[in-house]
Amino acid sequence: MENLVYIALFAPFVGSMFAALFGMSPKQTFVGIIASSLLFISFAASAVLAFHVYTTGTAIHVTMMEWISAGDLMIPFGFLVDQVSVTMMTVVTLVSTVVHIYSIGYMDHDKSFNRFFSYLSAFVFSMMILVMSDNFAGLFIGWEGVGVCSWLLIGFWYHKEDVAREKNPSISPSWAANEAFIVNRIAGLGMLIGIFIIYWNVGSLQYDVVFADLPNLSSSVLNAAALALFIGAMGKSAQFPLHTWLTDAMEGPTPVSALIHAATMVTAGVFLIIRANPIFSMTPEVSFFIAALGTFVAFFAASMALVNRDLKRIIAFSTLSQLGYMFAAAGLGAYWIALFHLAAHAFFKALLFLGAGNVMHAMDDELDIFKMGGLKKAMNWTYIYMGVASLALAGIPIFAGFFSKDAIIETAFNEGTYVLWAILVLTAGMTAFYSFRQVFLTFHGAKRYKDEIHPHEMYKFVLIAMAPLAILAVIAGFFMGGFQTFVTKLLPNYEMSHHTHELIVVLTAVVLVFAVGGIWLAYKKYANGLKRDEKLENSFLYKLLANQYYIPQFYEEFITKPYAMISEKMWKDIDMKIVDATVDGIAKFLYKSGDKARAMQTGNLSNYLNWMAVGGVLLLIVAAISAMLA
Amino acid sequence: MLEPINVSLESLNLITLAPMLIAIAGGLIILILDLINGKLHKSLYVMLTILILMVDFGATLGLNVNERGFFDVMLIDGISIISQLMIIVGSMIFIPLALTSKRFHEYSYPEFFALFLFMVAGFQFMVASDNLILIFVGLETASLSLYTLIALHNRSNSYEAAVKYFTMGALAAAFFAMGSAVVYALTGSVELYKVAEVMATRLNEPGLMIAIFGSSVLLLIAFSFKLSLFPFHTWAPDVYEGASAPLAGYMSVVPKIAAFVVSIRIFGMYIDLGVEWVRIVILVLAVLTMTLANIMALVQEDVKRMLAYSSISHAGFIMAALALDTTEGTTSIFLYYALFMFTNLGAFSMLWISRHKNRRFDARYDHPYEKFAGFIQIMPIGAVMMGLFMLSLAGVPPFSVFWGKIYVMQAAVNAGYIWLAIVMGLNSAIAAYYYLKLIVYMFLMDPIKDVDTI
Amino acid sequence: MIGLSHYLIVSALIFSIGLIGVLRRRNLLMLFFATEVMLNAVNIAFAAISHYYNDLTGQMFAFFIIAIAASEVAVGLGLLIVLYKKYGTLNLDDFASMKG
Amino acid sequence: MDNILSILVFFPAIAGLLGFVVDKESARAYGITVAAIEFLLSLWLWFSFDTANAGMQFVEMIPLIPSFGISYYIGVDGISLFIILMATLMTLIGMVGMSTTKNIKNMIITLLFLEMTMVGVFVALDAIIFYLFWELSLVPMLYIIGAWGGPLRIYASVKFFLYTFTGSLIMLVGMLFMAYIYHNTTGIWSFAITDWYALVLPVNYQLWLFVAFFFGFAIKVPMFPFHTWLPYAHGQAPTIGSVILAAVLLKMGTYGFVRFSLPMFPDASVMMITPIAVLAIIMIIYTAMVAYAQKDIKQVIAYSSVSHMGIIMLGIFAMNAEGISGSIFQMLSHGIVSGALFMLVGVIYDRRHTKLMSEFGGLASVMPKYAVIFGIMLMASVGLPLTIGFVGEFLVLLGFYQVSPIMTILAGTSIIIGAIYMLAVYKKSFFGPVTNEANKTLKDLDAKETWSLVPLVLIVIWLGIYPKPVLEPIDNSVKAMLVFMDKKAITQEAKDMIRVSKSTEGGI
Amino acid sequence: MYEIVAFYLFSVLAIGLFLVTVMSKNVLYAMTSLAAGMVLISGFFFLLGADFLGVVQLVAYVGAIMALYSFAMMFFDATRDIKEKNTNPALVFLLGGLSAVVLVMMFAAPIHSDAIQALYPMHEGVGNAQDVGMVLFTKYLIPFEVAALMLLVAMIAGIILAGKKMDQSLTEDIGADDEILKQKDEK
Repeated sequence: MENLVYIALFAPFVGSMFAALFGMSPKQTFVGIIASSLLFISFAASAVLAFHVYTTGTAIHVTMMEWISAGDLMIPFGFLVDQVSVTMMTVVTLVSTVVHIYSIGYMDHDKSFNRFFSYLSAFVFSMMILVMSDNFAGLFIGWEGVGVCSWLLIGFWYHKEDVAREKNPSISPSWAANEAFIVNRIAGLGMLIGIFIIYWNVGSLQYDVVFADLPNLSSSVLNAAALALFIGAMGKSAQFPLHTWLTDAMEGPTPVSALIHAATMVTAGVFLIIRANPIFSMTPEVSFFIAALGTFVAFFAASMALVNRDLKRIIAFSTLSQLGYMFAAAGLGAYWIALFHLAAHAFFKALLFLGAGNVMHAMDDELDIFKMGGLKKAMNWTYIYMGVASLALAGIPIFAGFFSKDAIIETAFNEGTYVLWAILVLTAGMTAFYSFRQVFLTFHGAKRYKDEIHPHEMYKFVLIAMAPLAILAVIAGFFMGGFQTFVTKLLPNYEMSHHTHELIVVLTAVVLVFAVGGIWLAYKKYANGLKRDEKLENSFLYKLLANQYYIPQFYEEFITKPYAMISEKMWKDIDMKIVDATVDGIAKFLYKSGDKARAMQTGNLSNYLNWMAVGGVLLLIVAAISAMLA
Repeated sequence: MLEPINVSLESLNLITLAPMLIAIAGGLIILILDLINGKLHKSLYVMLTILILMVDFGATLGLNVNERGFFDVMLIDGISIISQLMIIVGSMIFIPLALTSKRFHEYSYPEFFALFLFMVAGFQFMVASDNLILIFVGLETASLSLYTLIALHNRSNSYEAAVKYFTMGALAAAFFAMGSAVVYALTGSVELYKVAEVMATRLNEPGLMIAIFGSSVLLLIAFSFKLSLFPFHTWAPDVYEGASAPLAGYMSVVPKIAAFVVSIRIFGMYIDLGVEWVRIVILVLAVLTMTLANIMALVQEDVKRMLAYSSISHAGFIMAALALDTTEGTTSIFLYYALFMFTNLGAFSMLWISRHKNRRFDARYDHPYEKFAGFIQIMPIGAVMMGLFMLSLAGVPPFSVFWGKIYVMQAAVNAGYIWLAIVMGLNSAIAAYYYLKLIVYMFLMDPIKDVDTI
Repeated sequence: MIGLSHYLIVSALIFSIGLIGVLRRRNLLMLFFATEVMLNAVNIAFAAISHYYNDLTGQMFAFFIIAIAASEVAVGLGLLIVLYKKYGTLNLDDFASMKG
Repeated sequence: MDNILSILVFFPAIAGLLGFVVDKESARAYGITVAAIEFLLSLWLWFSFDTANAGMQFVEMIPLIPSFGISYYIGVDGISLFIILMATLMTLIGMVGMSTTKNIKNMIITLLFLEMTMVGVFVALDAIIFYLFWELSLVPMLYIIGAWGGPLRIYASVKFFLYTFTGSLIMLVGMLFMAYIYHNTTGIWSFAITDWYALVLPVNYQLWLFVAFFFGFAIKVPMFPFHTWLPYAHGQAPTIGSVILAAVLLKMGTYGFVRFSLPMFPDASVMMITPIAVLAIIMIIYTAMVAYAQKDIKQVIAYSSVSHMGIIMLGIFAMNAEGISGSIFQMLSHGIVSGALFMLVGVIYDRRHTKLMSEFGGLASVMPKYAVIFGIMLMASVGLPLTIGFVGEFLVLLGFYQVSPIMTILAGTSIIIGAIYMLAVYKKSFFGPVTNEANKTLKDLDAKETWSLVPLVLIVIWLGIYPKPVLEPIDNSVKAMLVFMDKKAITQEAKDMIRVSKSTEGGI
Repeated sequence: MYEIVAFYLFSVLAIGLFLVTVMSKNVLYAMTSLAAGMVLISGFFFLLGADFLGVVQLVAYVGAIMALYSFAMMFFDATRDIKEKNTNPALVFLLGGLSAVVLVMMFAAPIHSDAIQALYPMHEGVGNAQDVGMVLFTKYLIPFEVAALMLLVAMIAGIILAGKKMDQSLTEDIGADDEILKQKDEK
């Protein structure tokens, strides 16, 4: 079994290195194929491991080697395959495999095809380290590793020029990449602080040691640790106020968005909360804060998705919103539900993105849904895929999202946090609306795109590759019960109270009403083509939402620009004019006084004699005075 | 009627006089040789001088420590032997530079070498006595020779230099005489060991402090002039500039060694007697000297003048060590000066070697910095040597003056004067700039093209 | 009765006069005169101290000072002559080519 | 080979002297060969080094001035071993990658002398020998900056020299005072550092001495506000000069703190934690921001050096094994990474004769190999896990967290603002379209450059993944030092603050 | 009594004459008053019983030195009034006055002490010259000989400085360099 662990972990790494070998050569299809096959091997190994864990119920723990040891600190490269990590592994490798195969088609015409696979596989490897590590430092390796891969992949088309924010809200791929990296670093700092707190209070970073020692810690330490870790999670999972990078990250190639910015990396924050659940379950205040923030983000992101015109950004906002759901669940203590939603979301969101990729591919990289319409005929399969994914997202029964999201909303009700519940329900309606707004605007109605664009369906093998996701998006929900028994061996079980159980039909109905209502509204407005409402579009609220509450502008005006200005000032005014000038000033002062002192050296003997006499007489006077004082 | 005095020859201890007599005899031999044959080449005299100095050196080495001779006028103690040896070695390093193939006026005189030997004898008398009369006479013998040697370089600058030096020297002599008079009035003696005895008994007499302080001040003025302490240093840069380069180097070392020895004897006596005031005054003068000379050296355009100021600054350094009046302090003075002697003479010699007869680079200066631009390309070995001398002067380890510096600073620290050590350190840092400036010119700049160089 | 102090004070006054001469004179020859005055002042002091202490050392010192003064004059005048030949003047203000 | 240290010190110097004879055309090959032999010798030193022994090894002692207690006393422990290795490595790599052609022979000889002084500083166990090499290292560096530098080279080199010289003179006074106290206490003159360790000083003496040494070391590090010589020196120096300056010379300062200040003045060091940490944090944040404002790539890296040195300073004063070991590891990591970055800037400077970011853009398309290596070094510089940069930074911050969480959070911002300026450089120079015509025809790395950079990349990754061979000896020595400091400290606060590792709690 | 009168007379006259020396614009006046002042000083010496010193003063100073000065004066043709831009008189007299005050303060101190033993006492009934000779040729023989050397130095210095050979400077004459060097230059 240990070998399987290593195979699952290192197969993507081998793929990445293999692709990197060809990184600077022109496109080689076999690179993509080999990378994908290695990913599949990884998936297979993960699946076997999952089966093993499922059947035996025991975790596999391997320690590869020592990494850092200094003082009392000892960090090994240790990997832990238990119920939680194996779930993540399976989801990650599955989605990754699909995305890899998809990319062979999608990146077909890109000259950096090989490089892309190298990055993509490297990302999977980092993600695997993140989920499999048996300690916080290892988690941090993966954490930063996925960050850097995300940087590379968002900035994949680095050669694109910077443009004004009005033209492209993300300015350029490289800008978006840097933004993502830097925001994640802010979170990384939080995470590091969390690690430090844990180390200095426990003396180890191994999960098992830490969790075993938690009862000995004071609540303030726990709160601090939980908060710091959550700050880490906020960055990676793009929670408010560190959320802006995620939509900008859509500058990357669409498979990247599907894999990293929907299915896997962004859920790392949720994973962290789930992984460290012993800490969070001991800190109810922090947990509640997480839930509240998650709920807020769910609503907040959904609101922005309502009016957005960018195909990928809408999906990105929906990702944000769904992450909010997950946090809400995790914060309320329903860790397994959060994990389940995470998995289900991975499937349908990846599908949605890949579908969007198909559309982009067909539309020559056009993303504005106002300039689409009527693609149903040309892209039937894509339409179906996206429809299924949207249904799942909207939480329509049978589909995966229904089970998981409904459970979260019920949890909110069950915990007595009715405000949260209400917001989540409302958000569910909004989710349904914007998902279908997008579907209808893209596929229904009359064509609004330019004539020179000839939409065409994606390659067959790509569509086939997407099928597993579609199937899972439909059926995943049925495994909820099994999943619960599987993961709750490790995670605390969460059951609805009796009261909630009684009301479950009502609650489900309420959610459903909202969901269906949303879809209906979207159908009414958009199914028959786009009717633009100038008045609405000029309204304050609409503009506020379209501009993402002006938060990016706010950041630019109040953080980015002042930072640059202060830096400039520090350099030119402080460093050059004060610090350095002081040093030079001392030198200049000495030099100038040398020049002044030089004046005594007139060359005239008479002056010299005067100096001598002055000196002599002064000394005599001093002698006389001091003698009299003595 | 006075009784005739019977003095046995042994009790005179004439051996104590041997070194000086050798030098004087040597000078006379040179004069006589010149009388016999006036056309002898200077190389003869150079070699003769070196030989005489070697004999002198040997005779000095043969002296026994802690002896007095000739009615106690001569004093041969450790200090006097060491300083005589240093004086002779310094002279021996200096004199071969006369062999230069360029003809300079002074070397056409055999008297130059005779005067030089008389001067050495004068310095030796100065350091080998604690009698103020002999010190005075020795000092004047040496000084008068030195004035003449400077003037013999025979150009307007050297006359100007000689006259400036002479006139200020005369004034200093007057102060020295007045100081001696006060000392004599206080103690009835001009022999320092006796002075110390008597003064110790008179220290507590009321109203006398002013005379004691006054005597020290008057003597201090005279020696501050010799040692070029602020504000009595004004002659130094001009005289160094006017004199030929080797003589300037010589002046920065050998006469100062003699003056330091006398200062150690005189002011050490005061400090030993418990006149703390003298120490403070010397320290203040020393600190002022090193600092002011340093900042004035910063702005010089001429290397020789810069070296002149740097020599002043180094003298300040040493004077501070002198004020400590500890064994370590005194030892460090000699160590410092021994190391400084080689370095500074070396540096001035490099100027001498690179000397042009006409001023090609500057209307006024012989050795402006520009002249040394790109020296490494013109004269690589010379440049490297000059660079080493500069680094040594700057106190960069492991070159010689560094060791002197740490000894002096250690002496200051040991005596409890940490602030002084810090001031010394900071001054060394300032000083590094102007030494570095020459290195920068020599190594980092390109030669000036349109002037023909060496 | 004339005491030691009387002589010493006269000596001090003459010394100061010499100093004044050194300070104000710009002619080299006149400057030399002033230094002679100072040395002579010291001689008075030595002779007086010698007298009052009934000790000969002072007279010795004075004697040597006279010798020194004589030598100085010889060298000084030699320098004066070469200087005069070169510059044609003895005014201190006229030879200040080395400065700074 | 008990005298391998002496060989290490003097081999390059003798080779440098002999180098005068070597023909100009062959000077480069000669230099590389000598540096390679020196590096192999240092590797040998490593292999024969007993990693389990925390004390001084290969000790040699020859009295020089016995009456004054000065002796030629050298040795290595885990703390200095790897800095020596880095010094020899960076000299070799710098020579291999060197593109200077003007006066190449002088350059080679100067570098060999510089190598002697660098190795000398890190092996010296006698304060005067230490000071000797310390000051002597200024001279070759002055020449390198001044003779091969940019337009302001003379200003920069003189500033570098005088600034450091001034600081070290104050340090010299401190050393002399220390010797004096030692003499007063024991009656023996000694400048041996190990002897000085044994001396327990009253707290006020410790404080004064600490301050005196501080000036010497802080200017070399360079700590805020004494850092302004550094951008000039780096900005003007030729590539090889910057590489060695950043990689090795700056480490002398931080090494000095570890070698002198901590074990000699444990109480004063503990008392000075807050002031130094404040300075270090200012250094970290302030210079990182200043770096962001730079227009010149090399200046960015120069200021980033200051910022990273702040991290190292912080770690040294963490007073626990995690922080100090991390700090020493960070010295190595910064040496290699910033050395490599300076070499990379040199590569582009050789091609375009400008270092301004505005002149570039889109280099990644034109010079992919270059971009990859730059990217790896950038990631190492910002402390990405599994690169060399992370280990040290992580340990330092971890270690200092024990001292002050708030200050650690402030210092931790370095991982954010460090990323900001480095990514800005990368974006401005490597990303975007190729706008400048002159950049369209740039050649990618040639063999010489590749061969000098690839070893560094390998080290960056190797030590990022498996730092143990290096970290373990360092950690052993550091733990031993902490035990020693803990025993030596006289005030209770110091004893409380100095945190002895659990494994060594009972003493070594 | 006559001692007191003589003292004050000599003092006033000497001070007056020396003042003339330092203040006069005419070299001749200055020199003459200097000579006269020196004569008066020898008067002090006689007054103080230092007969030998008095004679030496007259012979050496008034005779030799003043003669030298006279020759010099003639050489420089300085019989006319000299034009001097004297140093600021305020400074001069301030410094001179201050030095006088301090020195007078010093000498007014009870400097005389009866406790001091004469090391080389004068002998009753022995002539001053004899006394002086005795000390000079025993104790101070070395200084005496050195003084002789000093006078030799002064003589040589006087001769060569005033000599004709000084008129043409080899230092500034580039053509005066050795033949070898010239050949080198030609190559």
